[in-house]
Amino acid sequence: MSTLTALARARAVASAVAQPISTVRHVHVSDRPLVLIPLALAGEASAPLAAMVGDDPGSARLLVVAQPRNRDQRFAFAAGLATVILGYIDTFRSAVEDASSGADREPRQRFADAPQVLVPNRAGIGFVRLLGRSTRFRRSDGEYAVDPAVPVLGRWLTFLAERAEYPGSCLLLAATEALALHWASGQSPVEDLNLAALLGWVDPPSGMTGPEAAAAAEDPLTCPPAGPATDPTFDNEVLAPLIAACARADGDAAAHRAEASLRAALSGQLTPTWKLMWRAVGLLRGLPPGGRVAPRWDADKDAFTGYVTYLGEGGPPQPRRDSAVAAARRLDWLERAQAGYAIQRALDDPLVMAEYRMTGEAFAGTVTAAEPGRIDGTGRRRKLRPLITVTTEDPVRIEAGTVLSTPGRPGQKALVVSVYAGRPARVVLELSGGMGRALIPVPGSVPEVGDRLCYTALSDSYQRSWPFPAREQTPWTHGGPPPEYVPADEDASEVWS
Amino acid sequence: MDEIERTIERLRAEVRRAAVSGDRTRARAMRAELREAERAWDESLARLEERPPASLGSAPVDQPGPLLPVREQVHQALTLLGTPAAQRLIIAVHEAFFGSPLAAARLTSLRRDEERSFRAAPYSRPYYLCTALTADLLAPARGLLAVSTWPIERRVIGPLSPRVNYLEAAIRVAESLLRMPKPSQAAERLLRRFAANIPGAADGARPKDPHLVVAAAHAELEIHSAEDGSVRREAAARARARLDDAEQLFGSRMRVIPRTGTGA
Amino acid sequence: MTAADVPQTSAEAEAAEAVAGVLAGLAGLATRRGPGGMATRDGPDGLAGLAGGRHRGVVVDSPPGAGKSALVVRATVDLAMAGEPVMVVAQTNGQVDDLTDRLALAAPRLAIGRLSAADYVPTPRVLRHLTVSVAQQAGDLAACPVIVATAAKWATLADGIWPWAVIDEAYQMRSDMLLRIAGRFERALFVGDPGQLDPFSTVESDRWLGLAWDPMQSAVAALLRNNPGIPVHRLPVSWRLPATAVPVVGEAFYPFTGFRSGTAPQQRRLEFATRGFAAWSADEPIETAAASGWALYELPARHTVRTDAEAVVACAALAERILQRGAVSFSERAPSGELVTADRIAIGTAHRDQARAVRSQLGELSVAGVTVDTANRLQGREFDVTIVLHPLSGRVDATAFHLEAGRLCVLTSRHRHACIVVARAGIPELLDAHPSTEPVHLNVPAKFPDGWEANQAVMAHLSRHRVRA
Amino acid sequence: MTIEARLDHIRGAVPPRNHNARTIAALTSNPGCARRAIMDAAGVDKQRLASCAGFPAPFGQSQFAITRGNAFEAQVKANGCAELLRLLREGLGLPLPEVSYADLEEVGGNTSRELRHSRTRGLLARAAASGADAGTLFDHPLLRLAVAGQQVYLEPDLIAFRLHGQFHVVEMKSFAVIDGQADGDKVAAAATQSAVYVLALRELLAGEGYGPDTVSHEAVLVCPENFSNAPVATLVDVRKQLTVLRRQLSRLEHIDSLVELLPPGLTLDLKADEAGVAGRPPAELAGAIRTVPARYVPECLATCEMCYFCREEARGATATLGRDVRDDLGAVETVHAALGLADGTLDPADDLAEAAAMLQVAARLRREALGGTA
Repeated sequence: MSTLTALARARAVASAVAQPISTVRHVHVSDRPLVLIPLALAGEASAPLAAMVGDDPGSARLLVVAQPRNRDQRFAFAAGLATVILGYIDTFRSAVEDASSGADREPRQRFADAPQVLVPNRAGIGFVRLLGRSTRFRRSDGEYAVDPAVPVLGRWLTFLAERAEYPGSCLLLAATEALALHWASGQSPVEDLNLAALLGWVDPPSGMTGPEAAAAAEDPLTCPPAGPATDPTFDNEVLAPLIAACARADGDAAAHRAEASLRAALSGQLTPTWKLMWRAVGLLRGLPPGGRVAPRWDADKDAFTGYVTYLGEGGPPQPRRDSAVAAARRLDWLERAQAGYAIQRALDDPLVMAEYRMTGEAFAGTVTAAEPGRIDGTGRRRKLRPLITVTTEDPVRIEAGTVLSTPGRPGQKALVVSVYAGRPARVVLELSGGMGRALIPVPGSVPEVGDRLCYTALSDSYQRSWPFPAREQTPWTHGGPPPEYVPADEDASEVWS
Repeated sequence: MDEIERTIERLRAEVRRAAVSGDRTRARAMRAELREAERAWDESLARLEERPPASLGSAPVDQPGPLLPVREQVHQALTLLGTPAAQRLIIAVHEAFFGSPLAAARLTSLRRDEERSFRAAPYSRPYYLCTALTADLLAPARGLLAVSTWPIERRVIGPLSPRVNYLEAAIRVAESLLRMPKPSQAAERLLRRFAANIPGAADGARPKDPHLVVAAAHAELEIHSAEDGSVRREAAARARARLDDAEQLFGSRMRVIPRTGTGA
Repeated sequence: MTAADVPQTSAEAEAAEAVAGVLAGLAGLATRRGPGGMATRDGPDGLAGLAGGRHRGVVVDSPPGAGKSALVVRATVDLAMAGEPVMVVAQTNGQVDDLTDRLALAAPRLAIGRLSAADYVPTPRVLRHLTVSVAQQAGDLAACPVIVATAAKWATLADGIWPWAVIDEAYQMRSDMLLRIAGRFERALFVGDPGQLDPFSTVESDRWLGLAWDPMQSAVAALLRNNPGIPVHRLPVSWRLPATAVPVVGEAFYPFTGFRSGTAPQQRRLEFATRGFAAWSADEPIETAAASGWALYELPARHTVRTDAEAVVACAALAERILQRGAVSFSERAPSGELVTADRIAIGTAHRDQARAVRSQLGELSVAGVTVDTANRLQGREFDVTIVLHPLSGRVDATAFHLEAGRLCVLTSRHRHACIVVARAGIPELLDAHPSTEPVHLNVPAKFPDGWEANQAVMAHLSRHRVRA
Repeated sequence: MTIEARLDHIRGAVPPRNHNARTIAALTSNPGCARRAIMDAAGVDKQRLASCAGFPAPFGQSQFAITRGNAFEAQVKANGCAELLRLLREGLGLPLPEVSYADLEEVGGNTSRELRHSRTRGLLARAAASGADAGTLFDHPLLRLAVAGQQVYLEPDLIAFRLHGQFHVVEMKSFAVIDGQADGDKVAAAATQSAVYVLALRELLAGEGYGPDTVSHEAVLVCPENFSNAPVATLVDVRKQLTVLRRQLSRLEHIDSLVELLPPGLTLDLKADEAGVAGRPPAELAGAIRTVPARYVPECLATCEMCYFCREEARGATATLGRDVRDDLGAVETVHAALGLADGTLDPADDLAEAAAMLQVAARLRREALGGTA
């Protein structure tokens, strides 16, 4: 949260409609995302009750568990979900593209595109994670055999859920979070967790204000929750009788009738959210993508390609918990990704950069003086070191000696020579790089008086990561090397009830 | 049809509103209407399919009706266990060793029926299904059924008795399993559940050997039986002295300040 | 702290004994190196806290100013003298340079290596020692029995094994950092202050909670959870904190262990060369602080932005006034008193922008040389007088950040003589209204002291030294 | 008029709502809210009140969750707590003989609370007195706790368990522990509830002359493991929760200071008829409620039955946007003021000057980036 976003929320309240907090889109939106809306049975760790899933707004697939406490029916559900999701994933495993980046690196290929799964909210991601956990260790043989597709589904769901922790990854997204990244509503972040309410603010139905739409969205009767949790009164007054009816249905016809009305009721709970999901997709598509969205999606494609290969080589399922080394390594990845993602968004989006200008870590202003031809003769050989003075209204909190750069001129460094902090503030910068080899700068390579520029210490230049010990070299301080994973009977037999 | 469908939708909504606003009376009324509408819906559908409507509450077809009256079944199970037991266990035992499952619904009223019939005509039946008695107050022990022909000692529940009964039951189950030519899955599962909670009875996740369970249970029994026995004998004596026949079977409902309490 | 070398008072004796105990423990471990240099056999019973046996490390908890650095230096020198090459690990370049300096002074003939990153510029206090050589490759320092570097630098080494590591500020090091350097040593001495700020991460993730090797916890926490037998010693005496501060800081931040003051109540005094005027509002608080060791300078209640101008001005004005009045500190070091100069005064804040605001305010008063920084950066530092902008001052409600016990502990335990806390009125009410909604995680040891409780305790004490603006 | 009498009058002509560990634990969720403190002290049925005032709370429990919870508890306690005993043996090293079991749910078929409580008291006192390590399980002990000066009974869903001279609280919850982790908020709630029981147990035993250490600050939390019904036990340290609870309970002791601020004769009575249908006009009721100051924050939406009412009342306050937002708006109280300051249409009182400066920079930066709009 920041003052800019807070102000946007205040404006949203006043103008009764959500306010933009970005000028570009920061998430990748696939041409063919898979929308997944799971419902879980109240009171259980991850007992699927139903799911609406599909990559075509026109045709939703509804999966229902008539007896959520029945183990076989749960795995039947998992198998059903597997056919949809694995089928979807498979469609991305044909087309490849060249991914050999950098002159030195040997040519490399990756899949030309990757799957993108959209769930309504963070809890939906949690459900994906748990369903993955409860299925990935299953076996298709032995006493507790399940459909061979089930453990594969489990691994993919786990892969997606783990990827969703990775800042900037878009393989698995929560609609509410994707929206909240671009719009500030006039309600609290807690209330933004409700997809319908948030969409109500962002894009109120005609004839309604944002707050009106949000209020309507809070009535579980007119607007059922987006899951995985269901509304208690629906459970008690509608679901329970229908499930009971299925249980005592006498004969195929009755069973069929009972299940039909159960499906009807659940479909009634899911369809509104299904529509909202695709509306959200439309809204996001409407935003122009930021320049660094595509490169980030490439990283997702790499991850996808990597996991396909891993599965192909028969790698074991993801462990229950990270080992000491795996944990440290993952934390390192996450922290780098976090930093990189924050900076990339700032460089892509002046409104995000404004957050840094607000805190004084960046400033934007006009060049009021320039010595493009200045030569630094102090060193052994003379160097071209132009000086420019930038005048800005921003609260500059950068000390002299800091090295800055500006989004438009990646190759050029700017050393802060002096700062006259005041309103306006004046910052004198010494430029180096990006001006050609000669002692005279290439035309246009030095900002001219009147140019408007934004300078910041942020840079997404790559910092190298230092080695971690190998798993089998886990030091004594961290419990020594962990045992290798061997699939145990319990993994496969673990009761799911 | 659509008419009914709309009614159902409307009623569902109203019931839920009533439930949220905590207006129980209204909710109850609406709920009744709703169920009625749903039944109507079901029947009309059935009529469309020219099939008899699902008779509500009827047992699923795949389960054959009980061959014996329920009290006989319970008696069977209790006799096998040889200790007072709760519904869940009785049902599990019956399913494991006598095939047919027991309808829990029928069990709930059982104890009351038995007491009524005993008070009406004492000892006119070979046995009655009665309660276990709490050792301190000789009151009916919650949820435990026993057999009238057992000595009171066996029906008394002292502080250690639940555990002792559990261990004895485990032994009996294991032994009956050994006697079976081909134990049922259910029986195996039942033994497994017992073994899991008796130290040393389960080697690994699934015990294969009933003998192990018997041995382990006996080992733990050793520790408790003496103390438990004396409590039971003392209580039984008190029961014989203080309680009339009916009370001896179905427990005293005297409103006593507990002998063991310090009082309010 | 060198006072601990020649025991005089009972406190000194006690402290010296504790240090001796640790060193004995190390010696015990050192002498029990088996073939291959692995210390794995059980220790003889006599050794302090080593009854557990089979452990390869010792932890020493040190309350503020209890001679942690002195211990690090002595342990390092002792081990090196006993012929055991030592890798010394600190967390920041500043800390590394300080240690290098102190080591070189303590053992003038000991060759010390200062291992550094490429962009490191050696500081004067490192350069002045001929026995110290600076290099970027460990290989270039092979001749040095003692090599000092930041943990981050040590983590870049892929090989080499030192029989001993001495790890300073171990509670500020993160578990994942320890994981990366632990391959470089066989046994280690971990020294740190458990009461200070925990290491933090820029990412929020629950996925490792409950694991003994959670990479986000402190190195010591990970070490102890994975090696429960490891002995933990405590330094019992604070030489920095005056007798007036020890009970407060001890009760609030070290509730289970506590510690005592190395100086008697009257040994530390603060007097002013010039008299104040009742009119001048900054005089009362500094006089209260001089007399009792504490003052709460309370501004009228108000909800403010983080950089509350009045509070900022007050902090700067107090520092200025202390200098104007020519404060003189009397202590065991200077029984006849010494002038409290600007470099002996610090102003501590919770946020960087607050520190910036105070700095520029001092600039306008043209007061130079006073240290102004956030709690994170004041860790391990020592001053005569500190002025603290209370983290909760002017806030509508508290957050985990502002409540963190370590933050307040650092801010209120840097001083040798007096601490003046500047705050808006209403903090106790704010604390009472604070909802306790923090999640609880299974198998994660509850963190003590609890920030909410610690804040209550400190405010309760400060209210006895309140001066209203 | 005594404080009790005033609270009774505020509540109106209905018996006070029973407290239980959950409601007492809830006292810590927004202790700054006088409205909630008073209603809880008076035992007002907030759910009913809110809906009669036209703002029914979004709460309710699914029968599936309830069934699951009961089934799990029943299973763990079946056959003299056979499964629980195994967990205690494995987890706490309970030795073999320590297995006696006392059911306190009823006394000789009698379920009167006084009787159950005195019996609980008796048995626990006896256990505490017996030097022998009587490792007994006490099922459903009925405890009491002083809340706002009144002794309230705690409908217990726990087992007290004594080992090595110390009582432990055993709490059964049906949320899952998966690979050693569980929902942090649910565990927190469970921990606070356990703390309530620890407090009540300590109070009871103090009455018998035993010190607080007689009851351990480590509660035993029993939950289903992973996706099965198999229970797993975890020790939870509830010291923090204990301090918080003690403090909030002691503040409720001084509820009178809050009550005195209310208009005399204030009542939240619903004027319900025999059928329980409220007869009091919602508007009038709402008016009465508003005379009790509230402190709404969005977190209330998850914890308090009055939340929708208070949220509506707080419209336009920056607090409704969340703590962080209000913070980032420089603690300015209303949205109107924040925007006024940002746009310079409202000239700031000196205590808002800094907030205004900050907001104006923010407004300018947004204008620059978005071009005129916003």
